[in-house]
Amino acid sequence: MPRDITYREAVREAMTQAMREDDSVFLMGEDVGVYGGAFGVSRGMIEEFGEERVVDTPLSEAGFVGLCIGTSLMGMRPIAEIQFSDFITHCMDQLVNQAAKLRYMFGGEAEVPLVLRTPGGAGTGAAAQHSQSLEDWFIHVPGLKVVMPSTPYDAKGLLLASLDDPNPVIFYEHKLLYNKKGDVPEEQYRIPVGEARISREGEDVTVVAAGLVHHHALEAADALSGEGVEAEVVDLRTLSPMDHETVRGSVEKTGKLVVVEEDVKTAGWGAEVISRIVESESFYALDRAPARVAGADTPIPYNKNLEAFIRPSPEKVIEAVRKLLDVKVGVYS
Amino acid sequence: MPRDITYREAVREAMTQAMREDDSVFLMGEDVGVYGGAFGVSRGMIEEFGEERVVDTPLSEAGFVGLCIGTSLMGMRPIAEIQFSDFITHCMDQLVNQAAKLRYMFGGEAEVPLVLRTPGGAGTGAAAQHSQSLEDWFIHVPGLKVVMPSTPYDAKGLLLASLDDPNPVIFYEHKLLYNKKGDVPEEQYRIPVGEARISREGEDVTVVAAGLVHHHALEAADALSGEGVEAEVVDLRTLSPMDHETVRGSVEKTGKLVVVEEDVKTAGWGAEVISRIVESESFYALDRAPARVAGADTPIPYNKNLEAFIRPSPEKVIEAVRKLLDVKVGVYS
Amino acid sequence: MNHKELLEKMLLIRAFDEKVNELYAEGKVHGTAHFYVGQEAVAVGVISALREGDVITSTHRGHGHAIAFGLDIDRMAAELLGKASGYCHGKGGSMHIADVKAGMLGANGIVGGSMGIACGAGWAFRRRGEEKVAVCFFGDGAVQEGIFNEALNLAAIWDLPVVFVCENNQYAMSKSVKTAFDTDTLSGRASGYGMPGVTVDGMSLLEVHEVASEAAELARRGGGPTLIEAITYRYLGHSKSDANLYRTREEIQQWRKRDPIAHFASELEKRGELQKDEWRELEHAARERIEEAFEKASEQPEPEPESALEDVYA
Amino acid sequence: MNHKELLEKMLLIRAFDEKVNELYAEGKVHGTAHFYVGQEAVAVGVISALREGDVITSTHRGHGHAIAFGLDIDRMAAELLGKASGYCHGKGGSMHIADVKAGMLGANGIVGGSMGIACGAGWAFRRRGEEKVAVCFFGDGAVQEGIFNEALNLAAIWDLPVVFVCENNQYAMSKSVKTAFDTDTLSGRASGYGMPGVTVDGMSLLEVHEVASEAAELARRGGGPTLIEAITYRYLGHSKSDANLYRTREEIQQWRKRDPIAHFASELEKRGELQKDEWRELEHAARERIEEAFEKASEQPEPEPESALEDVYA
Ligand SMILES: Cc1ncc(C[n+]2csc(CCOP(=O)(O)OP(=O)(O)O)c2C)c(N)n1
Ligand SMILES: Cc1ncc(C[n+]2csc(CCOP(=O)(O)OP(=O)(O)O)c2C)c(N)n1
Ligand SMILES: [Mg+2]
Ligand SMILES: [Mg+2]
Repeated sequence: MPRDITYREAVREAMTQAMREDDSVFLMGEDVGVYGGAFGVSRGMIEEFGEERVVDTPLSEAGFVGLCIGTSLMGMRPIAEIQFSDFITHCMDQLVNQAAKLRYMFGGEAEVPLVLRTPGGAGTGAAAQHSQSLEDWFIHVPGLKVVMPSTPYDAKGLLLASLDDPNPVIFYEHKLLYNKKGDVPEEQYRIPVGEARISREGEDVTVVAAGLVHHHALEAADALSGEGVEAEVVDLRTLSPMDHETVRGSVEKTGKLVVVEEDVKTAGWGAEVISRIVESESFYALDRAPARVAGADTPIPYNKNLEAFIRPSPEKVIEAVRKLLDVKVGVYS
Repeated sequence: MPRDITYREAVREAMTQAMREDDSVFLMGEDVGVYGGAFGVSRGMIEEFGEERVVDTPLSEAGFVGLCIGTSLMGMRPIAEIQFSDFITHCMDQLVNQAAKLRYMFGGEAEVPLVLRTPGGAGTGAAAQHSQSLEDWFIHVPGLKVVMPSTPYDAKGLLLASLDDPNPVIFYEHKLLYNKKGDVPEEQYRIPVGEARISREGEDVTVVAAGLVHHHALEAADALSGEGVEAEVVDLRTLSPMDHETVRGSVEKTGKLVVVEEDVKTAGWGAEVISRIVESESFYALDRAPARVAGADTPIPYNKNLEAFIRPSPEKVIEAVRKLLDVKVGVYS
Repeated sequence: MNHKELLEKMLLIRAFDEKVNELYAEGKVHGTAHFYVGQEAVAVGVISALREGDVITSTHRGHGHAIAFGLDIDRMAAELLGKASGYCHGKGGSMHIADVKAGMLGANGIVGGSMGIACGAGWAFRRRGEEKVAVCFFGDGAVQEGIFNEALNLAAIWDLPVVFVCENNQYAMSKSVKTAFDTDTLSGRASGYGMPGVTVDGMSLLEVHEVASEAAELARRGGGPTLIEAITYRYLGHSKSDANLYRTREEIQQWRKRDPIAHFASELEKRGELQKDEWRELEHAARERIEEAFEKASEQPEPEPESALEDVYA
Repeated sequence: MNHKELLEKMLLIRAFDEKVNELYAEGKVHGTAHFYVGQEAVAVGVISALREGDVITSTHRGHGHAIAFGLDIDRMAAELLGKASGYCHGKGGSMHIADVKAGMLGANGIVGGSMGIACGAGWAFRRRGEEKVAVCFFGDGAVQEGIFNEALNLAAIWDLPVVFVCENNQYAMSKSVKTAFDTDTLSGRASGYGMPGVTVDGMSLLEVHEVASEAAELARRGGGPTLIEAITYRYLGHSKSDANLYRTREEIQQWRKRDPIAHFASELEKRGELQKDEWRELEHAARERIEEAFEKASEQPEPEPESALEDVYA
């Protein structure tokens, strides 16, 4: 019997189960206590674990993330929550110059098992400073891992795996996914960090996505199926390390690649997905130019219609796939 | 008669000439005054302009960059210097959430003409926190421009153009270029922000680069010429907005693309150069899989040999081009 | 200083934010907003101490500052409704209302985000030899951020004409100042930077006005910055979604008894500057004005979707 | 506390950094380094107040802290020469020497970069109910950074067992504390966080030791953090390349007259704990020890180039 819970509850369940088992795990962030977090993810947790383990911090993103790094060097397993992923700009030094590099700079003689959870993405009308998708920055930083689950099931399994990981993991949630429901077993399970999943099989085109827009890809695939086009959808789930093998396998089968990403198109992670394909032997397996469906190269505007205009959508994915299949040019024309 | 000056002097000359002409231009940063900046770029300037226009700041990267943004809203033309580009992590909020977005969020009713100069890159044995190439982050931020000149001539012309630009510009210098000499006219001239340059013509392969590694590309091209391979070298000069047209023109001519970048390979800007080519019609003009020569996916190690091992070099460019030309597979095999 | 006009400003701010709260509750506005209700005496008290050409920076809770500074209610309402005629042409919304040319350098969605910017305005004034002042509004939450340290220090060492106004409304979202600080006042931080610090009753417009006038005067004369801590309270939730779990109903009621508008109105009555119950009429007028603004705004055209691609670069 | 051993530590630190300075001048070392010469009394005075199990965080100018904490000179020398047997196996160099297991949580190339980390160590101690202390060393320059504000506040509100030791050596690179601050002391910042602050003569090992002991004791007992400002001076340039344009030769000479080693040695002589001129012998021994360390280090093997690809992830 399926046990449907929300993405929010799945994240909470993973934290709760980890904290029950391991006293060194704790959650620290702004308003994570009685308020339950800006998006209610930790609601109820302070009642179970007390304010020493579900810790309301002052507005000091660099300070408390640094503190978490310190606890991790001392053998603890902190979970830091950054209230909106846009505010991660405040702790870039701690994440990039400290957490990501301490182990390497110390010649491998230290571990920094930190999980930093944060909700990314747009679609809430919160405008340019509360809607960004900046995960690409961290993919570009060796020493960090970047996880971005799209389903409640993956959220729980990946969060538990991230908490086991001896490395710093940036764990991207999405505001518009928090209410999404899905089947989630109550017992603990892990989904390995770094493994993509083929969420829909198909022969005609490979659509690679992650996070919220993975659902756009699936919706688009369903619609395209009505037109006789069977898309294979890959949910990356982890962005770093990137599971190139799964993408490769699919692209070599379909010969066509569309990447769907919510972040700004220019220098987004879709470019990395594409580059890994085209700079390898798989290049010769492509029979169409690959395509990206991404956020426009703009900040996120406030007005609903403007916001929708610049964001990826199932319709834009459908259009991109259609366009790609239509192309009758180049070597195959 | 050529007037050979160093890259350092070219940057200084651009600042000096702009400051002589326009009283609203000033330089602010750590140790830019009597010390002359960590790399001596502003040496002598405080003597000419005084400490109100060549301003030594406390160690407050967020504070003084924020201050510069404020002055730019008030109509001034600040130049902020971040001593090592790694410390830009401290002012990410000011650059990304403020400078880049104020104009957009305010509906176009403001301008933020800020130039932020900073030396990037490795090769000095300064290890992981003083050697990064993080320019890709800013290419991914709409509202910012990113400039990275490779020659003294371009440094001067691009800095003067950046100072004219009504938008925030991140101006990347390179520690290993400061002593490089080149012909630089004394009079003022501008090189438009956003225009690449073909620095060497060739028919066989297009090598796209920028900054220090542009010289690796040229060196490699010279060596390859001895083997009968004529590389066309494109110096991007500006990374954002990216001059795709110049790259496209060259790639459509040569059918082969190698990107040389100093930053970490994964999710570096080379991926964007490649993606723009392969997602356009130019895909069909490529007769080989494109390749990237980039920094390894590691922090920068201290030891000289280790550091050299993970960095791009002329030899690695030569090897990549050879490998690419050797490939006898795929649709053309 | 026309006292009645100041009362009207406060009433306008309150009516505006009560209306916005209502619209959110009805689901009629997109995004989120933060309400200034309860804190009106701070914005109006401080800004009434300014002169033509002075500037302010604001926060996520910025409607009060904007109205006190004289921004147009119609264009503010239009912005909240995402209209093309709004201050940001629909691109900014509540958290980014600005009128840079007029000297309102912007609301800011990042806590502490405008503290450096205010210093920059001060820097520009000083460099140009203009006797002008930049007021930097921020909450108790911003005092917890790193940039507070950097900005106050820069302003102090360079004697910048900046007045730092900390609105200590007891909470940063759910974080009470009692647990966020280990000191009784926040103005006590000032001495560590070598600048004057003063704590004032933020529910008293006249007291706020007085300390702000002194601070502005000092700054204008080249005497450098001041840190003002105004003790105040936000009556409503932090933003549209707030169950108020971190405080009690009683606490809110206690503070409401010290209401800055009622307090100022009765002061004016005592002084004979206001007829008895005249403020109820003014309140009514303010509400009408606000209703009218939102009605007009709702009839304004939406921006063209394609306009989303504009204004990224100048 | 064996005074002679403390003197030896100071001499070892000085000999180490004078040697490193020499190697750089000869172009024999890669990268850069920052010398602790002149500040020895701070590291040794503070660390001699610690107990087994206490930890420290350090800075870009970290050799002195590391040696005082008991790190192995041979492995430090090897790291500076980029050898596989160095503390970081050649990956870190001067600015990243660490021995996390021993409680030396690392030098740090980012000014202020380890202030949060020190709080984390304190947090771990408090959570585990261990009566241990984390000492956070930093310079006057770090006081200018945002994280200073955040870290001190967190430590204060949570009563973390952290001792903040600000080594005010008068300069952050070329920026003098006279122009970087508008106050006479930096310890004055402490009261703004509700923690004790004390300024001490950083050239006097015994005075430093005493205030550090008190602060450590307070922290250990659950009394929370202290901010210690140790007034000291760096004799050499900021790093290997520094023309010292921002200060005078006379100023350096004045400070050298108050040399912490000579001062402590003559104190010990007065007390009869040291024979007259015995410290010259100890100095000689320290130099020999350092020569030996660098000689041994120079014979160590280089790391394999491929090792550059390792240790990115655990
Ligand atoms: C850097 C940053 N961190 C967190 C937030 C989320 N946030 C918005 S307002 C707020 C509370 C701010 O408190 P305060 O500064 O006291 O202002 P108030 O809301 O009380 O007016 C928080 C946590 C933010 N916008 N920016
Ligand atoms: C965030 C940051 N900004 C700037 C620098 C460059 N830098 C290294 S040390 C230093 C001066 C530090 O001064 P202080 O903290 O007083 O320590 P000291 O060098 O005097 O020991 C500067 C500017 C840096 N490493 N990190
Ligand atoms: Mg508040
Ligand atoms: Mg110093």
